[in-house]
Amino acid sequence: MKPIKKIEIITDSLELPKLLARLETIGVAGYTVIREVTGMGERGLRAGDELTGVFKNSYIIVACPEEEVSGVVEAVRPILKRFGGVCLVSDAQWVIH
Amino acid sequence: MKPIKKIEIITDSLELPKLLARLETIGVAGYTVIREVTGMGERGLRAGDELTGVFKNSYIIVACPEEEVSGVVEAVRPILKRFGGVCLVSDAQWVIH
Amino acid sequence: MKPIKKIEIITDSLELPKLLARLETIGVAGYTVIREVTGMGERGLRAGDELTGVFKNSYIIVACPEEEVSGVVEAVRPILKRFGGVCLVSDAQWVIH
Amino acid sequence: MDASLIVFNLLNPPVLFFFLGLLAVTLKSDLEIPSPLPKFFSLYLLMAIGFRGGVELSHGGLNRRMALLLLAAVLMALLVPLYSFFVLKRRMPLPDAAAIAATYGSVSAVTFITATSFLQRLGIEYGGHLVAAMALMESPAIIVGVLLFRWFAKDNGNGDFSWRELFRDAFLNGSVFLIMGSFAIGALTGDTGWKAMRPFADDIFKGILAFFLLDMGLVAARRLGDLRRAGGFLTAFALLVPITNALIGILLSYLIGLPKGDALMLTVLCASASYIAVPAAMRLAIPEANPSLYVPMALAITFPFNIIAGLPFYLYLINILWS
Amino acid sequence: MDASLIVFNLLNPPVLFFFLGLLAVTLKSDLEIPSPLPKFFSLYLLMAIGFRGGVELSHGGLNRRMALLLLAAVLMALLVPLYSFFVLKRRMPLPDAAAIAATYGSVSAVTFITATSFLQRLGIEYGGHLVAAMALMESPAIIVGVLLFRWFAKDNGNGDFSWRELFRDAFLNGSVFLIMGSFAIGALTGDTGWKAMRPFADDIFKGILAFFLLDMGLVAARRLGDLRRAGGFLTAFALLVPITNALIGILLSYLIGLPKGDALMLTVLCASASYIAVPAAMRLAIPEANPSLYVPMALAITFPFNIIAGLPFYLYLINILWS
Amino acid sequence: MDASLIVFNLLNPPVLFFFLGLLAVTLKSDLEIPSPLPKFFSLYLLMAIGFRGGVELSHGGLNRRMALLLLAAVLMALLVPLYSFFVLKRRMPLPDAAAIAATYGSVSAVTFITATSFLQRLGIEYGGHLVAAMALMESPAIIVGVLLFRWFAKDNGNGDFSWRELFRDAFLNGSVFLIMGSFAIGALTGDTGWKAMRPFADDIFKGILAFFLLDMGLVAARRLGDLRRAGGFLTAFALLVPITNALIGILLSYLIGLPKGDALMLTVLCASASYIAVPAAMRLAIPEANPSLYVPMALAITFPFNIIAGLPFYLYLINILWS
Ligand SMILES: Nc1ncnc2c1ncn2[C@@H]1O[C@H](COP(=O)(O)O)[C@@H](O)[C@H]1O
Ligand SMILES: Nc1ncnc2c1ncn2[C@@H]1O[C@H](COP(=O)(O)O)[C@@H](O)[C@H]1O
Ligand SMILES: Nc1ncnc2c1ncn2[C@@H]1O[C@H](COP(=O)(O)O)[C@@H](O)[C@H]1O
Ligand code: NA
Ligand code: NA
Ligand code: NA
Repeated sequence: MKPIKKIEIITDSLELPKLLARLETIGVAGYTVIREVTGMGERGLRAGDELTGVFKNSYIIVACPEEEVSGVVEAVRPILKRFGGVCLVSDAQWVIH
Repeated sequence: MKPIKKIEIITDSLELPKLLARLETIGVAGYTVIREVTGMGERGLRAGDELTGVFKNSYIIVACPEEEVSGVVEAVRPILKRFGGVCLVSDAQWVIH
Repeated sequence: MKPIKKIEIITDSLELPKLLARLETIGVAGYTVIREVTGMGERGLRAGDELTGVFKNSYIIVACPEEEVSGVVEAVRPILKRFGGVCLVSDAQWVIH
Repeated sequence: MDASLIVFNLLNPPVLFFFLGLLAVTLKSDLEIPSPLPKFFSLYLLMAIGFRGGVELSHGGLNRRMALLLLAAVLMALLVPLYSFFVLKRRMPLPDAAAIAATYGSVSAVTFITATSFLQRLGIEYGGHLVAAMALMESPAIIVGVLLFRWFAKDNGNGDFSWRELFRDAFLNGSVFLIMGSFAIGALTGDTGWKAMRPFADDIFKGILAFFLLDMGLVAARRLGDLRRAGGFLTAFALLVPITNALIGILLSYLIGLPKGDALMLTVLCASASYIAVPAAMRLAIPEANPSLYVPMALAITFPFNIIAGLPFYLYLINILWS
Repeated sequence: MDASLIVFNLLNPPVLFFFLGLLAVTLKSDLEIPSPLPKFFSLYLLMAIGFRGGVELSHGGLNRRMALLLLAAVLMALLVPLYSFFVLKRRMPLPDAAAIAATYGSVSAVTFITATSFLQRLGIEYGGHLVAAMALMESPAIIVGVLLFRWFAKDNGNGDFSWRELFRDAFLNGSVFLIMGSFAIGALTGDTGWKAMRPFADDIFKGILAFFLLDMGLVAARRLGDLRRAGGFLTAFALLVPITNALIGILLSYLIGLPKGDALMLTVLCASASYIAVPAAMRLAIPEANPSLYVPMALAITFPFNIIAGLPFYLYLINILWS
Repeated sequence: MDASLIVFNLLNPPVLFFFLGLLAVTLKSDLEIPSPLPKFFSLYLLMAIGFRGGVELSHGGLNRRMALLLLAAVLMALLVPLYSFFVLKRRMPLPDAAAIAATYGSVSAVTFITATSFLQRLGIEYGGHLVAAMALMESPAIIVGVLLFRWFAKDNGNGDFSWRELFRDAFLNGSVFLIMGSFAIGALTGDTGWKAMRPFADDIFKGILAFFLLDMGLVAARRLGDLRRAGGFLTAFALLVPITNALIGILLSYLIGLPKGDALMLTVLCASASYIAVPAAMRLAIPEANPSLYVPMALAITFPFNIIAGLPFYLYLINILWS
């Protein structure tokens, strides 16, 4: 096991393609996406109705070495600023397989 | 980035509306919900069949300042007691945007 | 609240039944599963199309006492080795209800 | 009893798809109907059967016999959970007794629907008011079950419980609401509405039912394991109580003087057990009750019994009595 | 105005299912159509209506009157957001003004579809080119809205914005693309294609529409709360602007000399507001705009108004003018 | 070869919707069919085609020619992966060679289904036993592929591998199981069953197929990128091997003396490659193989080739030979 940082991002589903493209550009080794989550925050309730497609969030997890964190955060921040959302960073151990 | 607590709650989907109402009552700033997760625990397998609607869980994430944790926990505990589930609290850094 | 370890596993959905069977064999007290997540990693993009059913991941969360971690990790590692995926271990507090 | 009626009943594609589902799990095939499709099929079936019932009701108003039928239906929905509860209470914890009692007092829409397709193939008619009877029978047992539980439970001073919520869950839960709403729309729009909706609500009905029963087979087989833990008493209960209720239903139908089709449908309602409305309500109102008991009893024993052996058996009895 | 036309319009199962959805939320029933079924219904409706329009176009080429109709449609899609923007700008922040303007400049496919079923029940025909008109009216308002916003906004130097993406979102978003593609396939395969697809694209259409409107009712009722915060001005806007646009639409139809059916359809397009294509595009292009304003205005006021009162009212006016 | 047959084949709405899907991805439209709808469509298609085949078989028993056809089908399912493996082994890693071999030995139900709609439009009949042939051809190639891999691989002592599981995955995976089960139900219930299920299993079939092919177009186009990495050899393989297999299929059909319709269907089965049953099984049995090779080969090259050019081309050859 080696120490690693876990970055969790929750943001507007409509921005997901752009966000993933950015992650790939800065060269993260991997990510995982839960495409449909709902939620509440500063921008009010986002209860995920299908009709309008504008009230849904996506949840993205990136596990990466500490030194890459700031790169990811800088890539994500403008999107969060414009479209809302949350970005959490925490510690974890990566099981080497 | 500022330190924050991440609260993860897994409980019966049928209780979700009540749980969210409580979170809003005590004034959490936001939450995120993954509406359909399955699982196993003390109450046996909850494999999420659609027919009966009673074997499904929901997963709720609340990021909040340390001082709000006990409020959330107290709001959630009676529900967990009656309907089962899990509540985990961990440390994270909130990326300010 | 008592300290606990949170194990997160992301791996090929096709292996999910086998993985859960193993977790039950080694006697974990519970787990939670998010059945459909997508992602990117060493094995390329796994964008989850329905047609082939081979590009989907599952996300499993196990909260367990520290002493059980190595058991879970050893049970999971061969699957990750063969089918890819990620296993993260982190600290959390379990809310006793 | 004529074996050919059983065979005739079985050779119905939807029923066979139920078996296919059972077989898939038995053989460990990985066949599954992904969520939320079963939910959609069930919404569809409720909508279609409700709408159709309403349209049929629009053909003729309520007469005395119909009123008696509805009365009998509600009566059964109140009495069955009552007697079941006292039978069960002696052998198991209070919460489970109450939940199982409610399960058997309420009804299964899909059993009802399978019965309509059975009758249709035999060319026997039934009235649209039977759908109203079904809607009326869904909820009372929930209230009775919870009342009994709270009456007998010592610590019924639970602060979190609200009768208001319980009534809402019982009478306005999604499936009850949709069936009643569709019934009303059918009654309002009558034959014009039927003409517009028929290809959707009738023509493809059997196919969707087949898909739904395939999933029911899968779920029932998966839940069968739970029953082993439940033991012989509950298994016997899940077979004998429906039969008893069916016999009472036949008797009541006979006394009211219902035509054969209506009699069978009322009987099937009495015999069936709920695995949709009741579990959801019980989970909220009596979370202490173990859903791994009441769900598989209704789903994995009573339901298959009714659609396989029950339907032809009840009709056989009715044929004898009515002749 | 003849009240019977309103009643006639209401006694359409799909419209009644919309009310059922509203009622479910009002009574706090837990009825819901689980995701992604509403999305599927909406894809189905777009495909079916597009295909049908294409097939009908294949029956006869474009004539001068049709060309004028299409021109009028595009004109309206450009002018409505323009005048709406200046009306709105005086009362609210720029981003909201632009987003609402775009919402009312664009169209609602489901309003259009409900109108077709209204006409069909009255035995009034309309041309397949109306579907082309609808497709043409979806996108321009998006561009106009964003143009206006960026023109008047001070900090329009946002580095993240790309016109290329905006045009793609406006003209190639899923719903516009599917309707245009199905239209093309319908036009290519004509009556042979129609024969093959008819049971799917036409027979079960009303039923799927009913399901979809049930969900629209649920969503609209849930969003009604947002409107209270929005206040009286926006509520009035959501009623008066559609009526104004409808009147212009009727006038244009009259000037072009359209037959009644085509006139009603063009009118309905002018009167309707988008809650699918526009919100998605606005969310990306003007994220500063508050979707809790423009979505419920279109979904919870303008849509119900149009399908309940608008349709018979517009037809009433057309009947008078054309006679 | 008559170009009109190609055009005729293309002017089929489902095929055109496949192109629409390709186009959507090319133009970067955000059109998508949300999960799990494609899964549902695929379950529906398997159920419908299986049921129909069973019903048709119930019309007449098995004769010698049919038995030979089934024999030929199984033979091809065993031989194709064998020869493909040795061709591939020289150019690529063992696991990929085995997985691609299995892919081409097995069959594509949707190609088969598209072929039935092609024949139907031409008024050419084919027998229900062809569905049995399809079911028989799904699994053997999986076993052959894994056998070959484990024979040639050095470290085949993998502790985690179980032949039992492999056989279950091969013969009882969801799609194979559903097609065989529906086939059996169709054969059991015959024309009565067909009458009940027809509106669901037949009338709306083309529409659901269109939706499914729309999604196939989307997925195929998205996967095309993977192929660039795969290189020219595999692209050539994905075109030439199907043609070769089709030629052998035509030859066998000729020798057995099959009628034209049956001949085309057998040919199409030989020519098609699996992207449902095989990838799932390979992923479990040979996880070392790269699905970004075998999936896009079957899905993005062989499938489109077969339904666009293959169908008319194979029929053209058959028309010549049989005349
Ligand atoms: N404190 C929080 N905890 C968990 N999730 C949050 C929190 N705040 C916001 N979110 C999520 O982020 C989304 C957008 O947040 P916002 O931009 O604050 O409206 C919400 O819909 C939630 O899903
Ligand atoms: N140790 C655990 N780790 C992760 N999830 C758990 C654990 N225990 C319970 N859960 C989740 O909480 C739900 C209810 O738990 P229980 O009340 O213990 O039956 C289960 O169905 C799981 O989804
Ligand atoms: N660094 C990472 N962070 C988050 N998820 C990852 C990461 N690497 C891999 N994954 C997930 O694990 C799956 C399989 O990974 P791999 O075996 O590396 O292809 C991917 O499809 C992702 O969902
Ligand atoms: Na009952
Ligand atoms: Na408009
Ligand atoms: Na083949």
